[in-house]
Amino acid sequence: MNEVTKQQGTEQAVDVDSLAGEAELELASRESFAGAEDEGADLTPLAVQSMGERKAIIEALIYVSDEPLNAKSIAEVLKEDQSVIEAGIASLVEEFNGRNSGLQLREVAGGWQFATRPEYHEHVRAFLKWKPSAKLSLASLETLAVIAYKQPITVPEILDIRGVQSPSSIKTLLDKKLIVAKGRKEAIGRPMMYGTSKEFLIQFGLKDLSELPSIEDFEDLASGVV
Amino acid sequence: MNEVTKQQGTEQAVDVDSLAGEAELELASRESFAGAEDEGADLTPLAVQSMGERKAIIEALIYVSDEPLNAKSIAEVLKEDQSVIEAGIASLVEEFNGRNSGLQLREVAGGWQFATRPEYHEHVRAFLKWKPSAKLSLASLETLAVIAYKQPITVPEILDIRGVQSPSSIKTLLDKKLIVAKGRKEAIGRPMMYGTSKEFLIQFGLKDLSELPSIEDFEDLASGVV
Amino acid sequence: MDETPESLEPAVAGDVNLPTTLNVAGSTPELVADIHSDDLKIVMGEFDGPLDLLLHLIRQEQVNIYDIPVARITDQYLSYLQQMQNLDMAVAGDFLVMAATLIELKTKMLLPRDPFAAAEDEVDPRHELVDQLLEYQKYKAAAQMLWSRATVERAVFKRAELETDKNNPEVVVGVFDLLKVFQDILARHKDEVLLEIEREEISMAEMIERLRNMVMSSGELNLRVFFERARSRRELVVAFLSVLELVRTTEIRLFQRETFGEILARVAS
Repeated sequence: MNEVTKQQGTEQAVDVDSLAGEAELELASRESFAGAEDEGADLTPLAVQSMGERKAIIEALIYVSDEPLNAKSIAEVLKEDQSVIEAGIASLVEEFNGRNSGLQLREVAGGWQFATRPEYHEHVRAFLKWKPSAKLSLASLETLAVIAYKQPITVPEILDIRGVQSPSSIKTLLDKKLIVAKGRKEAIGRPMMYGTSKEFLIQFGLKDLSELPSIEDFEDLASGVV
Repeated sequence: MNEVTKQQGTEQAVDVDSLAGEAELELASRESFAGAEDEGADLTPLAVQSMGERKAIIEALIYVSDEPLNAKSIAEVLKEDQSVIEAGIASLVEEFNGRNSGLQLREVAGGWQFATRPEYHEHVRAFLKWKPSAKLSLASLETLAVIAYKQPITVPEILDIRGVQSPSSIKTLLDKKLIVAKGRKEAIGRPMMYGTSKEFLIQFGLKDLSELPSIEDFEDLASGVV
Repeated sequence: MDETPESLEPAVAGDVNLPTTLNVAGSTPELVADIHSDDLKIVMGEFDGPLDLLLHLIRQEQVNIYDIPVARITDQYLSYLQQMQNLDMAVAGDFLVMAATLIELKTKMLLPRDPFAAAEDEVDPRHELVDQLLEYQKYKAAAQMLWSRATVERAVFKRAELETDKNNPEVVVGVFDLLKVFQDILARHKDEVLLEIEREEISMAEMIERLRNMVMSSGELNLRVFFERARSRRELVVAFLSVLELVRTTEIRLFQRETFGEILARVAS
């Protein structure tokens, strides 16, 4: 595997100089192009040299587009005839069909987009279902934060602090084994108390709870005095 | 697309056995897998029949994954040997390189992902009217470099190397999720230690930290210039 | 804050011609108009710290990093700080610490060498600083490498968001996110302004004023008493520099009543 990837590395090393001209210190965030605004200047791309290149560019554009992309739009960007682009797309479609790819290029709502082939939907479905997620929704994260800093704590107490009911979050966190029941509180109704688990420590890379950042740690960073 | 999204409730009664129905769902949109929450479904995928099919499935899974996907995860989902999956990935990489595609399959942050080839960045940028949004100052980059090479490292230790307090850089890097807290150092004041994140690898296109050039390599360079 | 806040940076960064190859030396200071006043200010944000400034001076003077002419570089460095005085002193905190180090180094270099010590036993007083500079240089170069990488990475685009991603409105979190979220909740819940304890930073100008007043009011000031009022290392450095400043402008003069006795300051007549 390493052999294969190495050649990628060198391939990518080519272009720094040409890129640097436009660049400030800017890091591409993965989603940052989604809502991008026009910069206006020097966005005129190089002229397309060959049919092979044209196909490659069409492929790239369809891939990054968040909506099905029609030949007309591509033709506008590349400043080429729509018929030329259409020929390129047709050739690409054929290519993807011919190679028995897991992806297909298909026409939807008047535009072209990549999609997985229906033959493999069960595997894709199984994957999406299986996909381990260390991620949390904001609601669960909030609940977890309250529990982490205020443990042991009961559900009504969490409600007090968050101002929102958290039953489904509690369930999610229990399912993910990030929190555990810590006995019952000696109060009316003897409500269950919750605290963070060992799994919580592992997932957040903490040796113990004393390693949680404190308000002071944060304020020092925020105020610039460390 | 909205039709499909609507289905993404907690539970839905899709008849899994009705392949026709499924296929329709697939065709409705490439995003249709999001709706796959049906609890009753038999999620054991069909056994993979051939190397060609395996490659196609790998391709599909890498495409739908929102993060770089590693061979181990694919192997787990397909219940196959990791080495077999790795061979499939290597073959796919070769295929994409061989056909002069606009896309490449590349390894980043320990996983595989499709991305456009850098050669076509001007066209892609022109199409997306893309303007990078996230910026890092030179000070933050310097702080990031120190953290990348010296992790886990505390704020005072960064001060020692940079000769300047870096709290606002640390905060910026935390906000951008390029660094994460890595526990506390067993020293006076138990200062927080920091290290780079997976997001760091992704944004800088690194397979893993070992891909960073050795810091000693910069020694000659550095002393050569001054 | 001892560092230019990120939000102020674009004004600076926009004008920097970032090197495309690994270029280790520091950047050039720049005069910019402050929109809030008529003054022209030197943007120190371009120097990522005192080491960066030192490297810049060393390169500018074209001297050997292993054999820094300390007196010359120190003078340059101090004149730089002079120009910075109109700036917020808090920005210059770490720069002042370096100033003190340089002055100390300059003094040591002036001391006669021990004639009995073997040449190889003598440690060059600059040794530590040179090591620090060389170490720093490596990371400065590494930062440029990261910048190049990020630039290349900008040429590579990932697919747009799929519905499958959007339907997972989830966040990857670290412990600081946990803390931040917790703080947000507390703020939301209590809607209570946290009492902020301001950490007072005394500026160079204020320190000079303090020194002037103390000398004037008593006619004669024991410097030890003056230095003991400093509540932090930084304040001590500022105090030290303010003494140097008033001596330089011949506003005060220093004297001792006896050898190794207390150092006293008096208004220069």
